[in-house]
Amino acid sequence: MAEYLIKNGFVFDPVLGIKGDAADIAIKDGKIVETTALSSPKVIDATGKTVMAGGVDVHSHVAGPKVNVGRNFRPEDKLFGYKARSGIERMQGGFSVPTTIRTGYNYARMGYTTVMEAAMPPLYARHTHEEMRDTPILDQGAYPVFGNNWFVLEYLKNHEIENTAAYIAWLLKATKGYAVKVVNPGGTEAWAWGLNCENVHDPVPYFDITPAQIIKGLIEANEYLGLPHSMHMHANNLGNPGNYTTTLDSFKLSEGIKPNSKFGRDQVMHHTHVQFHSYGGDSWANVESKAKEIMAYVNSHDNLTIDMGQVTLDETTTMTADGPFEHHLTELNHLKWANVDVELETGSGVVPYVYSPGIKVCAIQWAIGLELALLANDPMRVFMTTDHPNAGPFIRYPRIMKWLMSQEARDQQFDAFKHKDKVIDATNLAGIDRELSLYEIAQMTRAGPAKALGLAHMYGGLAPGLEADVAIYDFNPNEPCAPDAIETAFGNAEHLFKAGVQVIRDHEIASNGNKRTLWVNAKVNENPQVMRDVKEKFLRYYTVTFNNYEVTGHYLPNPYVIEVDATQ
Amino acid sequence: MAISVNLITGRTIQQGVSMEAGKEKPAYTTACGIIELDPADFKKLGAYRNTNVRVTSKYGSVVVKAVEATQGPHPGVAYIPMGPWANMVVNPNTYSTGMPTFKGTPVEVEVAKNEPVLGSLELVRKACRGELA
Amino acid sequence: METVTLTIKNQPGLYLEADTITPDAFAGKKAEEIAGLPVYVGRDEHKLGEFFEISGKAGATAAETKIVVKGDLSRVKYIGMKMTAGEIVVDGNADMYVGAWMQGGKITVNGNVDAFAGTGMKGGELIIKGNAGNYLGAAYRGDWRGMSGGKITVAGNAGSDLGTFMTGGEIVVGGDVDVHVATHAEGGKIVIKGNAKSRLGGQMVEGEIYVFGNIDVMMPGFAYREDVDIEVDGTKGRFALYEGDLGERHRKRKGQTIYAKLYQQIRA
Amino acid sequence: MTKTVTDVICPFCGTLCDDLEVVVSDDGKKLLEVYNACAIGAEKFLHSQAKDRITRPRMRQDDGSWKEITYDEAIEYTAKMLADAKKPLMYGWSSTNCEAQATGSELGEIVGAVMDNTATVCHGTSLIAVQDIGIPSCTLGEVKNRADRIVFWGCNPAHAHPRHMSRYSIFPRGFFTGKGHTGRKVIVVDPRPTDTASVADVHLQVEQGRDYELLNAFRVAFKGEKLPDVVAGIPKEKIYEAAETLKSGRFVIIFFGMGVTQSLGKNHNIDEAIAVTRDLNEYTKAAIMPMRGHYNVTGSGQVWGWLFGFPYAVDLSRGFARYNPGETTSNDLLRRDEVDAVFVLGSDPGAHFPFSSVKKIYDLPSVAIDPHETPTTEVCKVHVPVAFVGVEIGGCAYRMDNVPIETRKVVEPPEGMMTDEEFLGRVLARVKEIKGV
Repeated sequence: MAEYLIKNGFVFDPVLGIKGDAADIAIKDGKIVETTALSSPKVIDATGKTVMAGGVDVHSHVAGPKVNVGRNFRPEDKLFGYKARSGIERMQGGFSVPTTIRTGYNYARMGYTTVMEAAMPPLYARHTHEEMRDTPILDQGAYPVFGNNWFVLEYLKNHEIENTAAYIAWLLKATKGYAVKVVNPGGTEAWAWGLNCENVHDPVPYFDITPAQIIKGLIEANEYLGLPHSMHMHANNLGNPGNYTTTLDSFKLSEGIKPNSKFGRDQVMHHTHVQFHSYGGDSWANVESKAKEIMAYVNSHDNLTIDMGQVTLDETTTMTADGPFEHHLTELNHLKWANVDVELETGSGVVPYVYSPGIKVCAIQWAIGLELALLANDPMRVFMTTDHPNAGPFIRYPRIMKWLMSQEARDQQFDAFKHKDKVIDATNLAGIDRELSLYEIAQMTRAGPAKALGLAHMYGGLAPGLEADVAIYDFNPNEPCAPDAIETAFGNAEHLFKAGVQVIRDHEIASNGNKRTLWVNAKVNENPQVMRDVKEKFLRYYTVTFNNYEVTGHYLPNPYVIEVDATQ
Repeated sequence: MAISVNLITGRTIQQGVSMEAGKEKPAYTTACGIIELDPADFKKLGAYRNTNVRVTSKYGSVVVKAVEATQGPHPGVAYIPMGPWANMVVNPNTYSTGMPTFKGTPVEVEVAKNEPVLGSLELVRKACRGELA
Repeated sequence: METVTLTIKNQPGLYLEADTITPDAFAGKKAEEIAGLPVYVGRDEHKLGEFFEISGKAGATAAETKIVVKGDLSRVKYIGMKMTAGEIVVDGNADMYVGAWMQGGKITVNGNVDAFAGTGMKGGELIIKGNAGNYLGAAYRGDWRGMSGGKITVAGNAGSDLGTFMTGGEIVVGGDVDVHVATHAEGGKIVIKGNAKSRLGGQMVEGEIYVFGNIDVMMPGFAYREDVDIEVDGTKGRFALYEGDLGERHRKRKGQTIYAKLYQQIRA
Repeated sequence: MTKTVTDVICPFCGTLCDDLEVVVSDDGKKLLEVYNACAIGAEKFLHSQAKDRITRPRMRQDDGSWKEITYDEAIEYTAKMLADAKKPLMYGWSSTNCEAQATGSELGEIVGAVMDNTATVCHGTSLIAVQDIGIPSCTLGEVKNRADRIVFWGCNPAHAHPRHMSRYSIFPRGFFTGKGHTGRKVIVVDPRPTDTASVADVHLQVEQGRDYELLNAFRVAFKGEKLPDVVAGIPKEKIYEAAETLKSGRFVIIFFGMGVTQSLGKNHNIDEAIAVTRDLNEYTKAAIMPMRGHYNVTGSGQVWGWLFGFPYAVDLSRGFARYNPGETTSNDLLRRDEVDAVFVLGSDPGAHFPFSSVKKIYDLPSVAIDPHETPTTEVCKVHVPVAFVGVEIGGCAYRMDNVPIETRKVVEPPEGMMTDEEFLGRVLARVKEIKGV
């Protein structure tokens, strides 16, 4: 493999603690190495430019059944937005739900190299893997959903942590999954009867268990296994005025639980798209930001990480395993609604949504997301996301950077709101003058998410031994610039290396890379009871046979297995 | 004399089985080269069961064997299993949706005792070459 | 206003995709430059001048540009697509997407057009002297925002799916229409001077349909309310007013449910 | 000696039964018996063993006769045809696996083809409806475990999806449906008293082509508004009663088929049926599902979805993907002379398109890839027989509820036969050579 020396760039790297000093980064055999280890490298002059590790997205809906529903049922999302094939670049289409090809390229163009698919319905795992296989460049993993799974509900009703853990280990292997995802625990099962669980104590119909028991039990099972990532949480009551209390109740279920993982993470719960969970008020008329209250809790509890779910003020496509929420949304906006309930496991819904700057609530949502990041004491625990494509398409990350790094940019946006004054009244953002540094951005987009995923040994930094995922941006951090220059530069990486392969050269896609699929193989003690339960459920209630369930072989042409030993 | 009926097409289990066994085989013609008519329509037509008939629409014409409806009664509605015979006469208008109007084509049915029901390959080949009567 | 005249000289082997035939694309260009604009046949890119004799020149802006297209254009798609201003006269039949997504200006077709004319139209005027195909003034697939402004006038008949997902603007059809009129519409006005078949106003939320002739089958979701005397497109008369679609969702204004309205002329 | 392969997936219809057992000879070369399949599925497996099977490509001669050619010659003809065409139609893609669909997609991308699958004459109009109004749906297991109200609207699974009723819908006992069919109410809407209707509690014999009106009447009835005395041949009392039956269910599922997708109104019929389902979710839980017919037609819609963004009728001719049924759909393209070559794989338009379209295929350069001899192979210039997907080669397929299942190879193809994926891969390589990409 070619050697590269990226010379004299302004480096921002939380792992090495470099805060914009000029430094050289060396690449050899796919890894970052000491500069002395190179013999005859290709030299890239990064003088006057910004150098960072490849971005890591902890939560994005980019592959799998509901994403493809979003594509296939929104031809209008692709109208006039296509890019023709040229050279090694294949054809690309779609705005809020891009094709897999465009997903890979557009992440790369922003300097991102690792993207985790946030919700994989286990029965559809093959589909998710097929899409990830056809997403170029990026390393990816997918989180199977557990929070409404019948096995989990039945085991945790009696607090059977060991059985839950054995089942998780089996399902991760069967689906080639990466982490334990929980979406509206109990609520999606309730939705199979047209109902919901609106708070952590709202019992799940028939199963005689509460969301609180599911949440706590899954955290404990996750730590029993010592998985790389923590339990990954989407709480009940998403998107409703006054829901911040449910969010705090959910956070509190992690109290007193310590991480048990050799992968270096400090949290036991990652709560995703917290913007959607930080609403005060009791109706859309008086909804207000509770980001302060939420961040006061996050800032004082080290065993918790969150991501933003930043609203970008675009027309987009919402999609979530939170089935009842999507039904609620389509009742509000009357736009087309797709729903898929998945036997024994989960559900999902998809609805287009227009976040208009002319609508007060949308502007309040915009402010709340930014407040979460700007009120964070520790940027290593608060990550940038749009919950793509729910709050907006991921291609807006550079715009979010702009808003986070520039009060002027935020003021410009405030001025563009139709209900500016009401928005200011309902939020805290206008009173916040913090402007994040590129170092803090690197924490929120690289080192932080990599650590939370248990992947700090591979991604998120530029220390020797890490994967050679390196982005070079045409941006001089030491020169004054208009806010829009931030968006332009970080949306259009000049060079990008993925595992040592130059995938972008002079702003153009230069290689389709060697994408890998990460999954976690957790070994547990043999558990005949769980295997008996699994086989019985397949025989009686599933519509595919046990032998046709596991994802194998060519669905993961380039797998990267993370081994966990949880045998005792 | 000819009768007018509303033609629909679709699957039958015999159509499926014979199609999978080979569309070049006579069984496929037996299963699909037919028109299912209601007893009331047979009466109007004045024909015995299992008589060859000519089915004609605005879009084409085909000879098939008239049989009694297996899933009736449905007076005024006739049924030809999906396949090349039905497709000689169905309404190809898609109304700009891509979908031809396979169901709901007005057709005339008349007795054609002495005309043969062609096999699927022969039917399509001859029609393409303009060799059909 | 300057005029550019295009006369088709070579018919395309397949179909010609000519979304560059708009005042916006021509504005500020001389005939030679216009001849160099790209058009497509299948996967091959060609120049407009390979298919058309081009004379005259464009005005400085779209608004100051008139285009006259002559000859048999029944294999030419996208004439006037997305135009914002100016004028196009098509002297003959044209294929699909005439005036699709147009925002302003005026198109006159002295012949027939095929399907999808005026798709997603936002403004301007589209006049068809002959017949129109299916999906006139309808939304693009999947879009809930169909025709939202402007006016379409058809002297002859129109096909199926007239004004699907219409939210505003006006369509007047001099002759008959095929099935499905104003499906899913949430606004706008459709006048049918001839006869209609069935499925008028299915899933319609709001908006108005006027029919001068017969309706073969009325939607069960439309209920007769009263007879009214009104004037429609210059014709005064007595109309039976139906409201619907009773099965569909509707907004309320001041406590009153707002239905879509279907008026059918009562003939002695 | 023989051996039995279990958990075999049936490659006939979208029901994708995965519990078949197939007995093969010890050397894996002969398929002997098929268990658990319906009559059609069993026949599909057994047909692979036909003695008169065509095993080598053939080309139509000027005198109308066939001449055997080599795979290399067939690849050359196909590659040249596609590379020369300005806008070839590449149709079919249903009786094949997702791997071949992906390879075919790349080929289509390079030659600027219009890619269309059998949905175009099947559930394409359902896909249009879903784009207009969405679709609340579920997996078939949800039906089995929860549904107590089953509607078959314009579909006849007794003939088209023979094991559907026993595996998923009417008869199975599931988690919350321990009583099986006695706990369910079944409504069939069909202009004929079909064999499916004969096992239903209620049959509404709708006037053919008036489904849209009847569906609209259900919505009016849900809201308690007044109906005309008779709608679509059904007295209003029966409509109110059926509407009440649905509203009173705990979990309603509506299955629909060609009776609505191919009748007057087409996509609008589905659109209104989906609206009925949406409405029912105001009162109870309801889902709706198309009875996808053709083996892996669903899969090709998925593959094209993630690669191009559209489930069928994808026009790649300009180097990017466009979509508009009515323009980019096979029968419109053929009728309007919009394409200049036709490539068919995994389908039989010769049997299943209106004849006016078949004649257009006959008039154009054309290649058919199909294990069978069919009306399509009869009208094409070159016929390339291939291994049976789902019998002689595995790969991914999607069930009617979009659940992906890895199908199984149970028996060896005849000596020297190519698979779809191999053939497409070879054509792709040759096209790349010709075009220098």
